[in-house]
Amino acid sequence: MGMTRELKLAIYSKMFLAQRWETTLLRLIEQGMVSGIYHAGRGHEGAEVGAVMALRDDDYLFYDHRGCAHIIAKGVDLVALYGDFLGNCSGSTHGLGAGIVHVCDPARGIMGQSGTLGRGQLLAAGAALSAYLRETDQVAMHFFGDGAANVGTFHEAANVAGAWKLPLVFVVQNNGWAVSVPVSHATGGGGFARRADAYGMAGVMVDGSDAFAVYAAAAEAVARARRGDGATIIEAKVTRMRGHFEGDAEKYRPSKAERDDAATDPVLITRNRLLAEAILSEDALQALEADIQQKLESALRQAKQADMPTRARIFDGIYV
Amino acid sequence: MGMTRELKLAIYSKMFLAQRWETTLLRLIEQGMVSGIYHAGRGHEGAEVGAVMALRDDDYLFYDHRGCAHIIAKGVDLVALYGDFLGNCSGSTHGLGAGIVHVCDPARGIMGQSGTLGRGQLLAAGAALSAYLRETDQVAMHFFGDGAANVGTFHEAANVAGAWKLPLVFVVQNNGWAVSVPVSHATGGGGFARRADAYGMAGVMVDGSDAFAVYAAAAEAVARARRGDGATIIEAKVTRMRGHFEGDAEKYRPSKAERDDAATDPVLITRNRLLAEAILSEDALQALEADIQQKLESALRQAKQADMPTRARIFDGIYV
Amino acid sequence: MSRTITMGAALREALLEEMERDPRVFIMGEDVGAMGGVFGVTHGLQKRFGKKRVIDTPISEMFIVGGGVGAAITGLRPVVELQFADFLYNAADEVLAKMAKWRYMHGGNVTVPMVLRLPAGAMGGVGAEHSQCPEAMLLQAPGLHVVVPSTPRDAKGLLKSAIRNDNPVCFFEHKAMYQITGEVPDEEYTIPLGTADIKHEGRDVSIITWGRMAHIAMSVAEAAKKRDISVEVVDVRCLQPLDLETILRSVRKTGRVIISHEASKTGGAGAEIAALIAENALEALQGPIRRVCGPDAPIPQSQHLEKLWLPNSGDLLQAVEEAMR
Amino acid sequence: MSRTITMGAALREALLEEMERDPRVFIMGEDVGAMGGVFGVTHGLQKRFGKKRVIDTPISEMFIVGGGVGAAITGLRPVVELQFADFLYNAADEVLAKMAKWRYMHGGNVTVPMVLRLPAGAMGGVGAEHSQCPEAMLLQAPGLHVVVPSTPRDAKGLLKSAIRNDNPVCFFEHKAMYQITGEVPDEEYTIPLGTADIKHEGRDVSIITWGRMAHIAMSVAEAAKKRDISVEVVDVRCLQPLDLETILRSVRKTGRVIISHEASKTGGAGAEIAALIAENALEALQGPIRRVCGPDAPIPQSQHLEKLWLPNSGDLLQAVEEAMR
Ligand SMILES: Cc1ncc(C[n+]2csc(CCOP(=O)(O)OP(=O)(O)O)c2C)c(N)n1
Ligand SMILES: Cc1ncc(C[n+]2csc(CCOP(=O)(O)OP(=O)(O)O)c2C)c(N)n1
Ligand SMILES: [Mg+2]
Ligand SMILES: [Mg+2]
Repeated sequence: MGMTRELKLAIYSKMFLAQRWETTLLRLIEQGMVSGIYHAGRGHEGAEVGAVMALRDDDYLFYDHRGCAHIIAKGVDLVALYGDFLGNCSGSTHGLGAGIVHVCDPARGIMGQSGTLGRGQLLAAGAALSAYLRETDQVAMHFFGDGAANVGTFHEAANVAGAWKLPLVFVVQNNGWAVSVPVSHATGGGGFARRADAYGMAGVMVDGSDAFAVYAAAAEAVARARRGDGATIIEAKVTRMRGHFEGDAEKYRPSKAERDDAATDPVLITRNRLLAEAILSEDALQALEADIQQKLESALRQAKQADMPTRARIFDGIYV
Repeated sequence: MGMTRELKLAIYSKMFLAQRWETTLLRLIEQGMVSGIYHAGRGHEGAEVGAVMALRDDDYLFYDHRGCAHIIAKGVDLVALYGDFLGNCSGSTHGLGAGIVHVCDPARGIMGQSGTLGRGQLLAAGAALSAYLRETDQVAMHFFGDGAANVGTFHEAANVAGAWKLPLVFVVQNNGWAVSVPVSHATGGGGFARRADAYGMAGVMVDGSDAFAVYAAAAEAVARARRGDGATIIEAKVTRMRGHFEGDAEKYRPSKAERDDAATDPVLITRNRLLAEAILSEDALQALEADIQQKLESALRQAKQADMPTRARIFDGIYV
Repeated sequence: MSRTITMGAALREALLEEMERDPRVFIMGEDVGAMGGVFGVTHGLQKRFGKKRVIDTPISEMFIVGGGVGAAITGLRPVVELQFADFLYNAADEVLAKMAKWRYMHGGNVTVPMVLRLPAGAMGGVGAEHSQCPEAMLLQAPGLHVVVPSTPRDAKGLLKSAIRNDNPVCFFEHKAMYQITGEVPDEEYTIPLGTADIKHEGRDVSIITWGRMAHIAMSVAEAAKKRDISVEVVDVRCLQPLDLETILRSVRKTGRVIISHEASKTGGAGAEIAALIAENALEALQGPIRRVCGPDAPIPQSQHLEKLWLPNSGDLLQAVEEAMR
Repeated sequence: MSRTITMGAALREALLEEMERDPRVFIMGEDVGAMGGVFGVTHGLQKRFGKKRVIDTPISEMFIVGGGVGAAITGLRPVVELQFADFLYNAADEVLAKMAKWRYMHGGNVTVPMVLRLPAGAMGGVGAEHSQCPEAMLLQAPGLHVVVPSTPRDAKGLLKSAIRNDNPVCFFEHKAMYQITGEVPDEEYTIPLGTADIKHEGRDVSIITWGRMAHIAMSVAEAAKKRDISVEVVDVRCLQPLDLETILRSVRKTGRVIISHEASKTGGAGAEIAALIAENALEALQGPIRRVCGPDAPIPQSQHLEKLWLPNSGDLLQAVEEAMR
């Protein structure tokens, strides 16, 4: 694979950051300080961080609702991210709210999210077309789940990406569930990577709990896209370690006690890899983690100080 | 293949009927007697008749705009068909007009057509689901072109058909063009039959100028569907021998003189097969054809006698 | 005799009774099965009727509606659900052209007996794409019926009628109303589509409304009483067929009109009702036709701003007082 | 100086000039390239600008619009085309939620400078799904501009403004108008969005209209003159922004209002205008607000019935006479 020590460390750092960030968010949710619905990303950190780390700053990211590890890896400002969830003026949407949906930071290539599933596939294909037309070597990456992969938008986006060899990378995070509906009931055929062939895209299946493997697959896909050799579907198998949304009673699947989520916990696995490969000692890791914790706390403190928007905010920014 | 002499004759008869019917329609169009736009089916008769002949009367047909050979093969009443094009009260739509779109004869399993492309895929999948839920062994068949195959609806319909093993047969008539856009520019991947794998459907490629081969492929697909073994995509390569619509200047492709359409003319090829296989003599064929001509003339005569609808027709049938 | 139940329970009763009555009725949508729907309306129905009558679908809104039409024209009576009414946009051709017009376009030779359930409205800060009341777009699609109930009793009776109707029916359910309670008769009943209901009688001002705003209008009617203003609340219950007669009768009685809906004002269904009044009862009007509706802005994700976005009883009471000036 | 050209040619000039002016402008749609569009509007543009600026797409309406949004937020200025305006239904989420709201939902951090061209209206018996004027559904999507020109001059000037505008613009072109001719200035010009145009001055009756009906209204104004009725024709030209001021000024002058559009009456954009008048200028009205619009029925496939379906000058003239009684 030829990944440097620094890269491996950077990937783990972002994963840990995302996971800890989510922990702090869950606390805010418990405290009733967060607007709307949150779809925890616990279990998806390996796929989201691994894939995004293969992007350049000026590459485009169209993310989805599952956690925030993808946008955290792309470098979203943490104060702004907290602000969006708190619905206050420090948010990237300046108090419009947003929560998990609609964090946006074009300067970092974070282009947004569609509240209706599937549509991001079209926009990402359009951004890839744009890069091709403008003759830059930018790449567009889009994350979506096994469920969103069955929306008709997928077909239209994948077809043009294949036909026109667009610089596009689709990351399908297959966690086996679309809310309560298992992938086996909802999906025909032999998986999402295999569907790539239908469009002349490359298809790769990867273990989403192995962040380094995801990185390697994504790096290859991104390089292919940058060379002008076309689009890729990466299917990452992951475990959705929490409910579909916070508050989901999850009556439709085995309980946490009956599952063995730890076996596929990407954060745990990656941490152990770092230790096993002697990239960092336990002490050094703990220091790194403490540092991240502190950064988060200070960001949250800062975010909390911002004002809530007034009613005027509603009418702001509808038109240029 | 094991096709009987009678079956081969029946297929040719329907193909000849469809082709002659279209010739009479083109004359009516020249005379300014036909409302709206017609998309000639010349060159598609082998695929349309061959596939439909594999259906039972109570199987469902969702057809498309390319000619009328599919609905003629399914047994649409010829007076009613002329009436629909003439927009008079003898039409299946009782003067609402319709023309190529929206001929409907549920008693013969002719379930209609969507004016917007792709949607028939959804309705056909719904009809197949209905057969499955009602526990009949009916099959739904849907025709669409290489262009309509790229609409997102295809993905949603194919996915459920694959996932739930619905009794569905998709016939993709690949004539290489969607109006002026060549299939190579518009389509990623290695063809439409090959896309079947993505959904767990069977995929078959067949030469659409060979009506008997199409029949064989369709018979197998229909049998599979009836057994409950799932859905099939049949891709039939055909030649669009006329413009996209009557009046199309066709500046975007080689002219008729530059093409060799005769080489793939399914009517000609099938007729020659009958002769070569000594299924019928030239004399007998001519007698059969004359008979069909006469049937058409009498149907047209009858259709022409009907009245045009009054304005009241517009408000009739919006609600039950 | 009657019981007090939630709107969610009333809807569930309607589904259950109609499924028992007619084996052709089946349910299809996202998470309607094991989960019983994200809002719980189909809870227990899959257990009761099996997986062939309560079908979880992939995330495929176009198939949910288009496949429903295919089933409806081949002998079944689907009750399909879009998880959020906003997703009408994701299956607009299927709703506005296939559901609404398949019958007409095919000369009246087929019928499309199906119901499309649509959980609508702002609640809980779920943002611009999960909070809308998009009923207005359906008015340009003759062939559809459009139902917008406001009470458990209405919801049950209208849903039963919708399922029995041979025309396609779009049925809105305001998400913030699933938990409201109300009296529902014990015995079997239906409510015919196209009948408005006077939810509060009055002489001075007519509020023409539907859905969640009907409740706000009723509270405003009470508040106005204290100010010696007699408000009539006309809950239209159906936008198509629209009970214009009842609306005009009320307008002619009071001479003052306020139309109120949650959807954005511009291009909302209230515009059509205002136009109909201005066309048919102008002479009865003592003042301008007022509309108290959502603002012309997307609905923010933030619960804080959502509350400020929603038209409320203060806005409505103010309009009542202005009308009386 | 000016020339007389067709509306199709005027639109083509606008596209060509703006593509020359701004290299970020590109065209995308079905058959827009080698064929030059099924209505000929983009004829010759691919030859002129190459395949990277005039792009034929697959039959993928969701991609045409959604892909356009993706390109618009990443530095380009797409002018995309749905082959028929009816296909708004096939990309409704992309238009009503992505094009309209991407900017708002993302806090105003991005802009969506794109134009969606929409050939609309009944012509040639192409039936219920290729003949509609579906502009009303766009009114509930704040974030969009909506343009409905009626003359070559307006079409060119407004399309140029639309392309230069940083907001998403939906641009309707009535198919039966591509061949009509009119004066177009030789020199460069634009017409600002949101300005109505008095196409015929009058004192007695205001006809508020747009698109193809504006022409019928003008002929009716002439016919009415012979009956000594002075008709004012207000061509709104844009539905969003709507030039309400000009509309109300005309209404206050004449006191009699007819609103006329080709789309079905119920739920059409005329309802909103009627509502605005009933809200803001009721005191000026001498009689009911009339609407002369398409009937509440799908548009038949038959040219014979299509003609009977369309609102015509007879209907409009009758309404004018009724208004004067
Ligand atoms: C078009 C559309 N349909 C349905 C929904 C509601 N919804 C939100 S997330 C979700 C499940 C998504 O499943 P998947 O794509 O597998 O992602 P996961 O949640 O498992 O990460 C559903 C049905 C939606 N937002 N948009
Ligand atoms: C949703 C939609 N988009 C576009 C059209 C316009 N249109 C009608 S036929 C056609 C081309 C169809 O090509 P194909 O599916 O290959 O069938 P063919 O005409 O070649 O038989 C197009 C673009 C339509 N009717 N519906
Ligand atoms: Mg999932
Ligand atoms: Mg074709």
